[in-house]
Amino acid sequence: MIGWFDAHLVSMVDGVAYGLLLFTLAVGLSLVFGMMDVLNLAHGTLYLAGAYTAYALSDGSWLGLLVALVVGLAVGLLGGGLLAAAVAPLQGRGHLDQAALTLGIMLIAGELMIMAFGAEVLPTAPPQALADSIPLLGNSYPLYRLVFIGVAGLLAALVYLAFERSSIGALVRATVADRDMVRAMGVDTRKILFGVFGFGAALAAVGGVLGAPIIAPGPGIDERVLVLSLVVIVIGGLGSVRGALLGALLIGQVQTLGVALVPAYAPFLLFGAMLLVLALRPQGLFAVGRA
Amino acid sequence: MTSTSRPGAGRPGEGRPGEADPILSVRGLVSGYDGSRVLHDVDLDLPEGGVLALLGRNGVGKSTLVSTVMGLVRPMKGSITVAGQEVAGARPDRIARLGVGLVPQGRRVFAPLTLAEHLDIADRAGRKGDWTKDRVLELLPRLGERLKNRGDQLSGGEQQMLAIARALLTNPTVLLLDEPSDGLAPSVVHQVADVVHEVCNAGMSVLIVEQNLRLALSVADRVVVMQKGAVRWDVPVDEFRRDRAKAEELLGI
Amino acid sequence: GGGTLGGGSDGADDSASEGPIKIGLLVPQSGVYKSLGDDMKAGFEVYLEEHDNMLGGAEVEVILADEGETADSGKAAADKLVKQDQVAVVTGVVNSAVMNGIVDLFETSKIPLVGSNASPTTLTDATYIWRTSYVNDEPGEALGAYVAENVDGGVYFLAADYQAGKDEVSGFKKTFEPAGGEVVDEVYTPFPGTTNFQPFLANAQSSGAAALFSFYAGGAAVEFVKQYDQFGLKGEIDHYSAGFLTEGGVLQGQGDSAEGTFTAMNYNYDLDNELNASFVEAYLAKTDRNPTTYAMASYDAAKVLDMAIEAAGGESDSEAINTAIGEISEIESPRGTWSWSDIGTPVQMWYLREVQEVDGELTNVVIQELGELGSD
Amino acid sequence: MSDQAALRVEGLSRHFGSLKAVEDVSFEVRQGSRHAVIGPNGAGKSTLFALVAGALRATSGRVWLRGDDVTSLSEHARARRGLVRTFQHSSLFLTATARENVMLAVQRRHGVQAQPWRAVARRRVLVAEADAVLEQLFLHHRAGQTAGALSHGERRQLEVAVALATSPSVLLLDEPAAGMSHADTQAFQEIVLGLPSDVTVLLVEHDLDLVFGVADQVTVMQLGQHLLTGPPEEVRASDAVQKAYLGAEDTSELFLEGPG
Amino acid sequence: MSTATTPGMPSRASSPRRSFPVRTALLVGVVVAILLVVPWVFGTFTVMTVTRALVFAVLAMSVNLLTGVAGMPTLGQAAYFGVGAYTGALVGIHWSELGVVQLVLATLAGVVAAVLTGPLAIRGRGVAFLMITLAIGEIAYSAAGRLDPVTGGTDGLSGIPPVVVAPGGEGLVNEGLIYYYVLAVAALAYVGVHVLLRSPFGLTLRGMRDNESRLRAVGYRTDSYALAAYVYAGGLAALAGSLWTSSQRFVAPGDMGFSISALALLAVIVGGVGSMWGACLGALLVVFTRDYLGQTFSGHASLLLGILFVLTVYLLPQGVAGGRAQWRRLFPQDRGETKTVTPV
Ligand SMILES: Nc1ncnc2c1ncn2[C@@H]1O[C@H](COP(=O)(O)OP(=O)(O)OP(=O)(O)O)[C@@H](O)[C@H]1O
Ligand SMILES: Nc1ncnc2c1ncn2[C@@H]1O[C@H](COP(=O)(O)OP(=O)(O)OP(=O)(O)O)[C@@H](O)[C@H]1O
Ligand SMILES: [Mg+2]
Ligand SMILES: [Mg+2]
Repeated sequence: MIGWFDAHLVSMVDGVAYGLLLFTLAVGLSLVFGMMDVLNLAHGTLYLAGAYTAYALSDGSWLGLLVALVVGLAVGLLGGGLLAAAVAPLQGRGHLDQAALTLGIMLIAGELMIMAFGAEVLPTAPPQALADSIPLLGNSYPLYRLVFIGVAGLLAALVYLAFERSSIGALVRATVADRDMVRAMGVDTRKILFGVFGFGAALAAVGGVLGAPIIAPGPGIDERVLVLSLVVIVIGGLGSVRGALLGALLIGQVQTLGVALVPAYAPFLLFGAMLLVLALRPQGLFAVGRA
Repeated sequence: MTSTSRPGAGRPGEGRPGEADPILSVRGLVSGYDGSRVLHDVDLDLPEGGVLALLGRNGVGKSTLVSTVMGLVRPMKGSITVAGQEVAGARPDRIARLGVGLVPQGRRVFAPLTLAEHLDIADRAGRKGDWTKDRVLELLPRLGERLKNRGDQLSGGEQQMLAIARALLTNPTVLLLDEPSDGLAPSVVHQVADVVHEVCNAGMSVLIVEQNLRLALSVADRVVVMQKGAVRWDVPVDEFRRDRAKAEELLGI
Repeated sequence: GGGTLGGGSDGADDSASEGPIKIGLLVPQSGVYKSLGDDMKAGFEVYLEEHDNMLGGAEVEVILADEGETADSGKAAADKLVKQDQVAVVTGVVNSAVMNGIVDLFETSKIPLVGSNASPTTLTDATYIWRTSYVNDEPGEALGAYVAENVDGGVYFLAADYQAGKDEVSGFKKTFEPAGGEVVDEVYTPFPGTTNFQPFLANAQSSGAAALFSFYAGGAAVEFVKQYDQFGLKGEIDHYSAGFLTEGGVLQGQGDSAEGTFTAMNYNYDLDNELNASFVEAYLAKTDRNPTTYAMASYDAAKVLDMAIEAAGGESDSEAINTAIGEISEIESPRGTWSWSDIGTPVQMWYLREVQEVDGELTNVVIQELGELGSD
Repeated sequence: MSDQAALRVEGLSRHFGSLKAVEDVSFEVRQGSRHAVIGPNGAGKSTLFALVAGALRATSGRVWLRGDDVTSLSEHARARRGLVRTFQHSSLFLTATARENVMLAVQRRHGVQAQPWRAVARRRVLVAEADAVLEQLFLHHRAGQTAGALSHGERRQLEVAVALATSPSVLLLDEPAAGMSHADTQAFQEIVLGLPSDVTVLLVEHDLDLVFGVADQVTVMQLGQHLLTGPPEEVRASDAVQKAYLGAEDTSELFLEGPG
Repeated sequence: MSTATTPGMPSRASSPRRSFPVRTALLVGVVVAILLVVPWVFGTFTVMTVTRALVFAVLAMSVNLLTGVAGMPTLGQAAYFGVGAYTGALVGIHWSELGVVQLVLATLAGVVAAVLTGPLAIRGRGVAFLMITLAIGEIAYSAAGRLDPVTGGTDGLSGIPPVVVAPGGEGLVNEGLIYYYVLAVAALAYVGVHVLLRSPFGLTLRGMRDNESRLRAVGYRTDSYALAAYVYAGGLAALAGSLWTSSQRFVAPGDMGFSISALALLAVIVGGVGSMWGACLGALLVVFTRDYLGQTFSGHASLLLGILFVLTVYLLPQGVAGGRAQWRRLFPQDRGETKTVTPV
């Protein structure tokens, strides 16, 4: 059964591409949640905003993609800034209030985007040069997804270095643990809030620009991206870049290889996998120990 | 509401021309939590280079006063000046940058951070000065043995030492100590006394809240006793020692 | 009025019958089905505009209600139309689950519902429910025999995992198997929520099937068709589908990937008849788009109401209108002439279409007739 | 094996990685005694308490409660047998009132579910008992206040109240007086002395006035190890203790009492 | 016994009542009176909307029991709601049209479902619990869509006979009567939960929310309490589900979807976490916004909900049922109390 094996090998590769896409979506949420302790349910909205940006600006040329990336970055930073400003007055009020607020923002922004872009799913073409499929292990595979694996891998490395290998991370975690004490040391914690939020949001929006050819923008995508991201970061362990990567790759495989193996159980795989992980390790695979 | 029995205490607005301006000065302070007032019209002066001991029974508002000075509790009324600058209602980080450092009650170490990370961020965040990581580790060698422990994996006393080290690393000019000896073994309590003497010699001013009367009296040059949110007695330490009856009455010794 | 138990009710009072006839238009204006709702709304309005806002010689007032995404939201909207706005008749409904959920409401209120899309196969014995669209399993049924005869080898089924998808597949098999077709496998993809079809397509590809029969609509249709191309199935395995796959705006999104896809549908905007020509023209003028089957069915619903209200004497009398609907024998429609089946759905012609590039634009082109369905 | 020992630990160890926080500690606490544990910061006293109470699993060693081996019992099971501790960092129900904090302890003793139809009458009993304990710890005037609104010292008092309200047979107190005012510490000393003689108290404290004011036995720990156990006089006289704990220098001149 | 409270200190928790709470009794009386006259004053659609809101209120109470009281935020209660709804529907179709029978069996089914899934759910706390319950909800949702022979698949289960109150009686078809049926059951549920919360068990759950490890140290087997709360909540959600079937006479998987769980959780937040009448009020607000305003401003239900959530979070930090202080802050009568600092 060579054919069988070949087909599943491609599924595995696709699982990596899909997993890395999930990583770019999820890692910002993980940082904002795990490090800032802010549950930002409007995270999917940022992806959607990035994806719509890609739809509106990319015209199949490299320049189009570049412009979309720059604008997407700006959109993300702006969105992150606005969200940070929105949740700032909620400090110390717990996750539920944050959830209600950001979910409210997600609903409002979602509807505004539908008004602007209509209710259709808007498929977005990758740059012409990457639009084709190439033979891979005897099967046809879209070139864009292969390139995406590389780019997202790079992004993952960057994020890892920025947060797990520098003392920014320690300051951010300290702020979560006891904001007042950090302020009493002379640190303006608002800067940290805006910084981390902007960074996480920019990642999500850039993820949206890059991911649009894979998960196209449309109504309801914000919610789906949010749920996928939540699953990924909870499996991986909140606030851990490594965890988000591992969780994303795991879910990527579950959603491709797993589905290919037992298509009849496809709707149960995602949440089944999460249940399994959480039942065994409620704190996630890579828990950043937290009080 | 106010019944300060301070002889010659400066009432707000009276002014005391000629005297050197205190580094920290509190006038007519009203403060508390969410509608409930804890402090009623508190006046207090900390002279530059001085050590002021703030005493009182549980729940009289000592920590509330300290927190209000640090900017962690918003004052409802009154004035707080640090080195001549009005800071009432200012954000804590601004107050910290003016040179106020805090060892809070209950330690408040950062549970998920390692001890080393604590020192690291305090060193970066605070002002530069005499106190460096090496120096605090020399002062509190126990900390050096626990650098990799997370905040919540330290013993109570170790946490208290860390809280002191963290505050020193920000090189404040005014040090607020809220029950620094809490949970420390007697030998370490001596060290705290030494530290207070040392920082004073270096020109720092200290406001210390203490239940350990021995420690408080051994370091302070002035004593303020609070009762029910108001200052009842504000005297030089010698005068305090002379009037044991009054001390007993106010502190319930 | 004196409240629900006081004998009265909200909305209009006894004088209601003197105003314009109230018609409820129940279509999604939010959520994933919004674009279908937009088409249906436009189709209905085109008919009204052509007839000076009169149906059957009577002034009408169209009251819009948002069906939303779920049975729950659709049911609440229907409740409002019937109980609060006290409409004489309702049209629209995209979602089959909504249709099932509101059957009781219309049957007990004795108000006719002229549905213009949703059409579960289980709905067979209602008195007040009509549908100008089709029955959910008919597109498949229309295609089954044709595929069995024209494809050399087995067929793989991939459909969205909800009732309509299952109906479509079983409809297909109803004519496919008797005609000697061979089923390779039958797989349902989670709906909604599947954006990556790679694993399903990979399985289909390695199954050795000669053709694929699929059922997708909306956003999923776009993704499915594009990935069908990207993962190299296009050109290797023929693709047959229920017409929704390439109907309306989705086709633009699919781009070249859709070329060569065969679908079955009860309508195409290029049908050659006079009524269709004027409909397409009016619809284009209004919306800048070519009409879809959704718009056409809604246009026909308006026409059915037009005829029925006229027969009922232009009165706002739900019972009379319902009876009159049943008595309509033939409806001239952009799709051609059709009539009611026993269960209140159209007896109509089905067409095989292929996606082709015409004048630089991708469109569905009718290839041949697949025969009439609905009479049995 | 002495059966009259209220609590006995044998070879108890707990390692955190390479750190031996508690290493091979054995000693016993007599029934009804007031037994203090002292030692420098980080000596392992709180860890020892956590091991005895069952909140931490021991790396090795055993714990006996009145002759029964309870090493394998969970924390709540040990608590039900009367082995209850207070926490060095106040651990309270912050949004509940002081009274409710204590009631949680009281009602656990009475059983939560039994006879729900008598809820009202029983509630009165529970409230009365809780108030009595609050009164005992000078907190009755704060009964209706949420624990989160109490000052540090008041929380320390409530911390003890919650433990006392379970009617423990062996009470582990981890620095109960830290943060209590001088006056309240003295009063607390009276409370401990006044506890019924069938209550065994094991006490960690750095306030030596309190330790020597109440203890009839003192255990000294250092670097995770058991240094010695003995009557207060013996411990006070020990050179090793002086060095390890009190600091090398003579301390008397620091403790200048105010004249009077 | 002394009940000294410092004046001016907010005291959310109950202390023993000093005297008969006249104001509370008055308030309860007014609310009950309003609820009773609804079908006589309002039109059918309004009554139906309030009926849905009442059903939703019971679900919100169940969510609140876990989230607000025991501190275990859940996104899976719609699963038990669905179990109850389908059980009620199946009992109604195949066995008995009697309301009591449906309610009891549906509740039992919910309890059984919660007993089976609870041990898994309570392995986590906080976010982990939230996500486990989300997974349970989603899996149940998918399963409902797939079990065609039992549940009617994604198109739902219709043809449910009207519920009968007394043996031999007529089925309830009039919306006003259905309203009273739902109101009566919801009121019973409310009283039940209220009593439960004022019992030692309720206090224990609040203790769990505040500080589970201390509770363990005092001798509580906290996992048992978490499970008990979960089972109670499951039963309550299923009860709501049965009411849903009786009032809608139709069930589809969408009724047990993520959005129902999420809306119930949001209703609790809007109402004021931990407060039962807050949860009910929140449910009323959410359903009214979605079904009533959402239809009035056709197609903008989610926009309106979004605005509702944002506004309540900012303006009423403790929810609609929160203390009077926040309302006063919203509509200041005297400026004397504001926290302005007057520098000297
Ligand atoms: N967060 C808070 N919310 C409401 N009230 C508070 C809060 N913190 C303290 N209080 C109240 O304010 C009063 C003063 O508390 P504060 O902590 O200032 O006392 P303290 O003098 O430091 O006492 P201790 O010696 O016990 O530390 C107390 O009555 C306390 O109950
Ligand atoms: N979870 C942990 N992981 C690693 N090390 C720990 C952990 N908990 C405690 N320790 C270490 O174990 C040693 C003993 O701690 P313990 O809290 O028992 O000390 P203690 O005697 O109570 O001290 P103190 O008087 O300061 O409270 C300390 O050095 C502490 O740093
Ligand atoms: Mg204090
Ligand atoms: Mg300790």
